[in-house]
Amino acid sequence: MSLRIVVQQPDFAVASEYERLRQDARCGAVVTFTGLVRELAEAELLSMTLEHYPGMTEQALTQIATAAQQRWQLGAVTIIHRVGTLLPNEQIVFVGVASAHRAAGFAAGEFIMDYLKNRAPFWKKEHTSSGEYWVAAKVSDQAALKRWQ
Amino acid sequence: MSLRIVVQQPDFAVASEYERLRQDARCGAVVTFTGLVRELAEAELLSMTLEHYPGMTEQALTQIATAAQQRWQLGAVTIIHRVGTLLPNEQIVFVGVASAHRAAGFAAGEFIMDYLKNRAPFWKKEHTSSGEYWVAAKVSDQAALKRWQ
Amino acid sequence: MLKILFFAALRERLGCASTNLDLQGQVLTARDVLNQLASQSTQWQPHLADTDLLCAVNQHLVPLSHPVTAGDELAFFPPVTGG
Amino acid sequence: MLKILFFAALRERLGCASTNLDLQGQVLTARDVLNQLASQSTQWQPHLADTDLLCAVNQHLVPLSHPVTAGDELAFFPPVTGG
Repeated sequence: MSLRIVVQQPDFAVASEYERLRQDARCGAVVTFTGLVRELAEAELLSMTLEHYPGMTEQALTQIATAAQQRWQLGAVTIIHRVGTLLPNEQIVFVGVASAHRAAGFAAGEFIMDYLKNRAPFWKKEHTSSGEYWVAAKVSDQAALKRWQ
Repeated sequence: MSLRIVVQQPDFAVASEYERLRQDARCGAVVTFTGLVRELAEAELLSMTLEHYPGMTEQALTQIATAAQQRWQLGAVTIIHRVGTLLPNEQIVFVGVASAHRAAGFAAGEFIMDYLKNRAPFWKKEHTSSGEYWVAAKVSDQAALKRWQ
Repeated sequence: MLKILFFAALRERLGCASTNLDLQGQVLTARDVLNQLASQSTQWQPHLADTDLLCAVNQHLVPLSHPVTAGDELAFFPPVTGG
Repeated sequence: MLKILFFAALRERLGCASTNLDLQGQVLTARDVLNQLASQSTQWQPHLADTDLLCAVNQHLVPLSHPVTAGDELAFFPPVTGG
């Protein structure tokens, strides 16, 4: 039931995060999710700035991971979220879950991402060739929570 | 829509598989699943042998991945499955999916694993401190398919 | 004293990251505080009237009906967009 | 000639990985082939009567009612357990 929560500017290495997660010999499944800065359809994306609420972010992520550990039988859980300025194709977020059975791993990974998207205090601002824009919250992200309620 | 299907004895590196999947600049999400040889509750597991039906395995995995690509908007998809003799905590299977949106990535990853478990011709034999046993198919794996039908 | 924080687009629109409010011993709701801040500035008023705003008391998301007292940390911000 | 393959526990129980059957121009179903093999050996009979057995023709999973003709590759095996 180990829990690793990191909020940081520097990049992270999926390879070493995965190696950490696979150490638990009782866990036959490791599910990972990585979110990347993606090209925009409308304009050229130059960079993205991630603002956060220091202190609350770590608490919110810990709460979400703990809720997942209470809901499913999990081994180690890792959540890493970057802040500051990121370039296209850089890594933003990593969620990794070790579990005995694959269904719990997939469900917990998606649950954590769905709650992170709606409850963790991060905000994205896109710097594009046509100006700077705060990213709007998506209705589809709110809808995603219904599945777990 | 690139597809990478590998059936091999040697181990694979999740790090390089992930790096390949994250190259698609239109894809903001990468979901990976890795299955590992896990300890047994009943006896000490010494090793596991994976038998397969050469030729049919590659075809079955290609069919499953193609079905996922038809069902969801996906970028690159990778399936790697090892055969031969594996030791405890060794990697058995890797499924990786790149997608624009996370819901498609999680769903496609789980879909591929659920079909692989029921339709791809691999068989596990456990070599334990109390003897050799062919692994029995699980009812829960059959039940998992219902979700997609 | 109540510490009040603003984040992201709201912080930019207000031109302010944090302020303080002397509660003078009162227990108010987060919504009361929002109304009080709005009444103090016609410039702030339209931005604080945004019905999408979220609110945290002592770093936990709460509804606007949540009470705040001296020593609390209250934060207002737009819907979150991380991940 | 029909090529018939056996895998995993079934291969071990039969003590045989592959065999051939001369169809003599007939079109049989996979189930007909299974019955014919069973009738040829009292040792094989109980193992081939396992109702959980899966069947592939030319490397595609098919029901036992699927037809086979000369030149096909037919395989019988227990439920799969990979992943």
